[in-house]
Amino acid sequence: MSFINDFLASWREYRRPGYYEKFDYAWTMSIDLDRCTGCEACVTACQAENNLPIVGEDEFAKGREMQWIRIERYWEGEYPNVKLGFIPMLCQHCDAAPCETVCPVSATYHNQDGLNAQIYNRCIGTRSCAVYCPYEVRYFNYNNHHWDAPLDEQLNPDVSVREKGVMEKCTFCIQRIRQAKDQAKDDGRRRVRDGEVQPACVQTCPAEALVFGDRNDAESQVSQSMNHPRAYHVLEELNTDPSVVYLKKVGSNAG
Amino acid sequence: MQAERDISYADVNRDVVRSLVETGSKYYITLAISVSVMLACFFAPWFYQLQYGIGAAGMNHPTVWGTYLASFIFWIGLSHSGTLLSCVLHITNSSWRKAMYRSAEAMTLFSLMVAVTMVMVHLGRPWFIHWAVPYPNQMELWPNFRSPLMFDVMAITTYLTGSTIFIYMGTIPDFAAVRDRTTGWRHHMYVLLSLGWRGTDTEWHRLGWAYTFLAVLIIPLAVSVHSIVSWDFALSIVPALHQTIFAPYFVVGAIYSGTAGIVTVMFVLRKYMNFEHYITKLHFDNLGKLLLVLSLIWTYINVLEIFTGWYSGTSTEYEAIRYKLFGYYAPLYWEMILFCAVAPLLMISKRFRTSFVPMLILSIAINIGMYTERFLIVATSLSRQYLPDAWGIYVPSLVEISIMVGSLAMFVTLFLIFVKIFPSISIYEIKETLPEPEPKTQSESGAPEWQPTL
Amino acid sequence: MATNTVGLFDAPATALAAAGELKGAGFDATSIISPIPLHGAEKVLGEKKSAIKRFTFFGGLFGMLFGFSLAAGTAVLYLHPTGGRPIITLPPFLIITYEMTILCGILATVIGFLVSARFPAMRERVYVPEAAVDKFVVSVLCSDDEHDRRAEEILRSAGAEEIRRLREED
Amino acid sequence: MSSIDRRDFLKLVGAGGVGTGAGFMLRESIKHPTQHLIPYVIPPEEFSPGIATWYNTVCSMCSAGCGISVRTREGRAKKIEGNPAHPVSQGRLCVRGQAGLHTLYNPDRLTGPLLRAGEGKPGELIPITWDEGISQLAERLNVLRDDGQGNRICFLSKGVRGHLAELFELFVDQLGSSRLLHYDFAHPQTLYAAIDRLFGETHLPYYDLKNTRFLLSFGADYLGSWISPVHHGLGFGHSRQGRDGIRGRFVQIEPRMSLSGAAADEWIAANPGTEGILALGIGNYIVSQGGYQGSDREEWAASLAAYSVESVATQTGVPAATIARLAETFADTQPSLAIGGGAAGNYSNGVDTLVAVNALNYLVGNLGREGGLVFNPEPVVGRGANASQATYSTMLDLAQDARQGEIEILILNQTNPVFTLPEAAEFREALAEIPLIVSLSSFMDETTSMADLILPSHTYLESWGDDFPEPGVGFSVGAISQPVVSPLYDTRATGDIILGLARELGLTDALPWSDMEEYLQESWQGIYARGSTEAEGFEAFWTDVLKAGVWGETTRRVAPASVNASVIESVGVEAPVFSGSSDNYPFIFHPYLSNTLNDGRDANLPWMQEVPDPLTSVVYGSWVELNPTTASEMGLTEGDVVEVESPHGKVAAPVYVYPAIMPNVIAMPIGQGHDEYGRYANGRGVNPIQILSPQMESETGGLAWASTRVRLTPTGQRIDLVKTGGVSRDLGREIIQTTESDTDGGETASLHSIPITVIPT
Repeated sequence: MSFINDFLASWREYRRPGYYEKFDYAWTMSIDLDRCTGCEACVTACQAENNLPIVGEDEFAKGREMQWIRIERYWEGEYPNVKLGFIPMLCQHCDAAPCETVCPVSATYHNQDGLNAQIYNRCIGTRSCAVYCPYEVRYFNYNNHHWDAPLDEQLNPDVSVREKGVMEKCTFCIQRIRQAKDQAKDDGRRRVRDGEVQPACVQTCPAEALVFGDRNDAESQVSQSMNHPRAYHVLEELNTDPSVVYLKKVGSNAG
Repeated sequence: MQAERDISYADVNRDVVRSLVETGSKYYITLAISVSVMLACFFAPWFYQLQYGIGAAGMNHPTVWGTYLASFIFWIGLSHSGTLLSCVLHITNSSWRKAMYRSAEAMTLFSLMVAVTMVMVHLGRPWFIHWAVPYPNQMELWPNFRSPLMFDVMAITTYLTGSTIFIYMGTIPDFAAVRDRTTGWRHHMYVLLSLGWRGTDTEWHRLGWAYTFLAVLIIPLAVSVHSIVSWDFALSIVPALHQTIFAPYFVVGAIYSGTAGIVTVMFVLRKYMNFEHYITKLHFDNLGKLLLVLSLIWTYINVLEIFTGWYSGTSTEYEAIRYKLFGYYAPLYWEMILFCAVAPLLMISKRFRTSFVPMLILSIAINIGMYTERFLIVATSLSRQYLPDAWGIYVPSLVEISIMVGSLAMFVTLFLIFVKIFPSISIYEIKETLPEPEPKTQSESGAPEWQPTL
Repeated sequence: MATNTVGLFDAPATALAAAGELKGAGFDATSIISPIPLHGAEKVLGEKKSAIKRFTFFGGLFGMLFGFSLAAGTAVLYLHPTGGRPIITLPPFLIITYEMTILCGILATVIGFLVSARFPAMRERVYVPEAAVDKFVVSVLCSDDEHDRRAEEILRSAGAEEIRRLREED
Repeated sequence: MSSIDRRDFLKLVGAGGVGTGAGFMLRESIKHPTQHLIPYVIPPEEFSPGIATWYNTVCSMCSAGCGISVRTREGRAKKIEGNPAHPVSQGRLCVRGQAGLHTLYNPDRLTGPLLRAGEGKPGELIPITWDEGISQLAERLNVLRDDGQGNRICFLSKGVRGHLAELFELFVDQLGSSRLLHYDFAHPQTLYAAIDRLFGETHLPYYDLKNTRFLLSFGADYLGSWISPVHHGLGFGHSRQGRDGIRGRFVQIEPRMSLSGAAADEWIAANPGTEGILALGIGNYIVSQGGYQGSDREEWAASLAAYSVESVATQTGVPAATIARLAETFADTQPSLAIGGGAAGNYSNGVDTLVAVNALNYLVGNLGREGGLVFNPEPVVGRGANASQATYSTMLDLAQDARQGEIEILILNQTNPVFTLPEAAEFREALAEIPLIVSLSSFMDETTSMADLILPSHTYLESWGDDFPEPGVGFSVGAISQPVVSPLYDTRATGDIILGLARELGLTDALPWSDMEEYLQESWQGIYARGSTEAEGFEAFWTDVLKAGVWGETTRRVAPASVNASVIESVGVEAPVFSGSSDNYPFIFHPYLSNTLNDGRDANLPWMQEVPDPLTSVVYGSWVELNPTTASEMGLTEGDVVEVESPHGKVAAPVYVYPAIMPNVIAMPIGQGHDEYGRYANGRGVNPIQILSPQMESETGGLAWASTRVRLTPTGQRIDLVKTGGVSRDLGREIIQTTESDTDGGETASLHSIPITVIPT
């Protein structure tokens, strides 16, 4: 009867929701809205790091900007008691990501780093993931993009250049994560140290509003952020279980 | 029953074979036009789009789905009354089905084909569409069976297979009948298609059983297909799409638009293929009643949608409904209500139901309305999601509109080819509705007016 | 060498009657070729049993198992966790199962139909083209001339307007 | 073997039965786009392919002087990041700093020396060699120099610091000219003047945002464009949430909400030009009721008597209660800090305003302490950034001299006065009178397009240099700028051009260095000699500085604690003077420096064109910001094109209805409106500087760019603004959540926060 036992054991294993406990890392970003100044440095840093194309005015006017991280702005109140809040919006790397389940070709899935990974080569461009994403942080290549020479010299060789018909999105700078993991391995360490890896947006943020790390590590900065009383998730009611945690703005936004 | 008294079995054969063999210049002109429109409006812009990217269409960041997907749902929906209606009526033994089911099923088939083409058009990289098919390969590619789009792939494949088999199986005796009256390449084609059908009691018995089993299998399949298409939307968490009512809503809408489509096709067949004797007021009357009921159900679900949106009390649902009713696309919404909820009420009158031209106009209006419905489902919901700062507006580009028109031409082309290959009304089932021949004396029986070619 | 004697009738009623008589006279290999399915045929020629339903049933059953193992089995082989769902995710996989059940059911039904009705026909068989129009034909297999004659007699007396002798390829 | 290879096979398939569509699909599915990622065929030794090399250098995208680290791969710069060791940027970088790569790799760069052919101005520019260029220019310079007419040579540069500025001074001095001018539109000269008057300091102090608990900012967009945005951002973040139990509060006073206003806890709109009056009102309250105990209380009371809270409230439009509250908080929350700049320093009363603002720091004892205003040490090199800065009136004088034929040669270095001076200055016309204009610009721009000889400079990522941030961070900081890539084109470093000219002119006695690197090495001997290093020997020191990317001395200066009585007496702010009558021109025009385009110099960088404006999300264009009330009164909605007309010109741009601007103010971003600045900048938007009135700040003679009045005329046209933002209201969706207190985390429960149980699947 060991066959049945084996079957039941693996059945239980594969029927377990989440399935992520075994993963080594759970990369997480925390964004302190009380620090964010809305300066957009993260946007350009991301463009520089990840070979995001310049779409041009016409394409931009059609609403086809390619910015994996964007600053959303929400006004509250009317003049003179008016306040403006900024919120950086990027792929939330949800543990219960709606985008992952909908892809018919498994081009997006949850990888061993707990990231919501997008395999460009595999994408056939149904764009359903973008529909399913409530944060609207998936960007589609509506055409092939062109870099006026020599702007193409700037392209990061560690990141691919995506072709038309492919969906793309924030990767938490997976190339940097990989590099940090390699480094950790070379140094004979089992784990990447907190703060050792920073995505481009986190790295550049002048107000240090963005913090990146591993929430499996209880000592890490992001773990502390997640347990902070100000921590919340955007659109928490959707139960997407995001890996981006926001820290509330302090003070009434309505000023 | 509904056919005129003086139609004999031989008349049926003659009329149907005539419709296949005798081809007027009008037909060729129509075919030429529809083929040219298909090439110019569908394939040319599509090749342009393949070269340029999906950017040739008007889709953008919040609204990543557009008319292509709306067309896809529309065509899938149109496919829903043919085979489904035919099966239901077959099982319930409604004899009025018999004059129209063949072309209705053909409609299913072709609209499914056009729908599949729309998927190709919709995809960013259609040249990799085979990656959505589960076949073993070295690339470690495997489709994701958790995806509603994979459900689509499976369901549409099944539906297309099932519908093709169903229409084919029901036509085997007719192929045999036509086989005997044709010559040349047509004859050879029908010899192959008829599989050697003779019409023995055993064959009829087997066909009867197989046909009924197929009908029984296809009814739940057809219902599942459009439910699954609705889940492409309803399984997302987009406000106004994430609704439990969506599956029945889509199924009803599909049957609704499909039935209206049948009315259109019936009118055309009746008028241009000279089937006045077979397709009669009775069909229009019955289809009219069906349409009326469907329109009422459809309206009811639409009202429910507004009600739940309002009653939900959440900003997202409320905004989605408000935007649909009064936002940028509001004129389209009210056009849809006019065409699909108000105008069909005319069919309360029997006089209206039995007048051919008004029914044609209404059926076309309903399908325009139903196309609008699909467009609105995509456009209004996607452009008004959770994060207001990411809202946008979607306007179809010329390429999209052209492909929409071209897909209609593709459907017409397929249908035109169909009516010259398939007996577009069922010979043997029409005969079943005729009074049984009385025995005659031997002397009255004449020699057949044509020579068998077997 | 066996031949078939066929009689052409104008009306289904007379054809059925003729078939009944032949059957009564011991002609077991009697069949009716008709332009429409004749609902009285079974009464005359005896109940027919069809294996199609078994094909459909087992086809469906196979489809169900195949569908589920296709979805669940390969999900275990290609471990791609998505959306926080378990690797074996029942609701979607049941939909796949459902579709595969129907698909295999349909295909099996077709195969059942082809097998049980012996399609496609690879050789010429007894056929009367008029039967596709408006004639109702009773065909009977006769092993020798004696049988032929008797069959012809019965058919004529039942009102056949024409009698033909046809040979079937082996 | 078969002679059909794969390509032929595909051709056959494509041409054969498969047909166009399938052939196309096949082509798409097999093609492998290649990128030329490895530019070196034989790489230099220090590169190993696949391994990134980082170089520390200095950012030159604005005048903040952040230290940066540039990541290079295979000899190409890939990414700029802040240098963590540099105290100004501390590893961080702003949006413009990131875009430095687009300066380097800009497709519109000038690729080699150009000479205008033929007689007359609209001649064609033809490529020449560097030798020709240098010798021709040297010849012309030599003639004037020998004649003792050196003063007919003018050297006009963008603001530069460090040894390059020294080099310019030496060179211009050697030519016998006194016309060395630096011109930047946004140079805070009024702040220099105010600090000078108030504290007798010729250099800007360091405002310690990091440790302050309460910041009152009068018009200074410290997070966007004012002085050192990255460093201020760091301070802002730390002050807000970097300390346990202490959260800094920020108040912004300005007529139109800037980036800093949006980030602040409170945004207060005071009537334009009355910021200084408001500051004095606060000062009055502190002195009279806030318990100011200084020995000079009497003097202050006398000087501020005219600024009672009530009268200030009337003048500024800020309620008296608010003024009192601000004053109390400012005095009670220690350390607090008051800063002023931006538009507040560029009305007719700019210097007075900034004196008033900075005086507040004195009144609550913020001078020289952590979280307050810290005085910087003397510049390590040269006379500081303000020394050669041209004011508007200086530029007018230059234009006047040019018109009178007193300028024969104008050498331009990376500055674009034609764009950044109002039309009223008629600078373009004046330039046309100059016989020889030489531009050292890396890019064609509006001013360079008038040049007769173009000797294009390297970008900052290709050249040697150094920078000493001013204001520093309370102590002396310097950094060496080193080339991170080999030059892309036939260009030369600015310093090398100067040294080349000097050689050609025979000035090797005064300027003996062969190139900039050598000059720097020699000059940095002096810094080494200051002894603030542990390095053994200069070579080690030099290498250390290059590696670390920064050098610094952490000793701080002891601050002067008092303000002269005569200065106290002089404190006072006149009502601002606006150009144009309020009847004809009902709106006050508020141009502001764009967060991304600076004063327009970054408009040719595609990233900067495409990054949304933080506050409006608009890209690729200009817009006119209107208060919603004003807009609805005028029947205008977003996208309606209006003509903005001042007494000195008009521009047309679409309306953006902006919720946080005073009803009588209209605002426009500076930066767009180029017509000779490359493919990314040309023909986009309009330049609001054009229509500014030549109103000058009364003390410095700087352009009072915030004191123009305008009127609006709808044109009836509409343009859809290109922007990312949809509806920037959250409609009760609680996307940005707030909490009243930093610690309890309590928030009101809402419908959205009710957890929904996930049904297991």
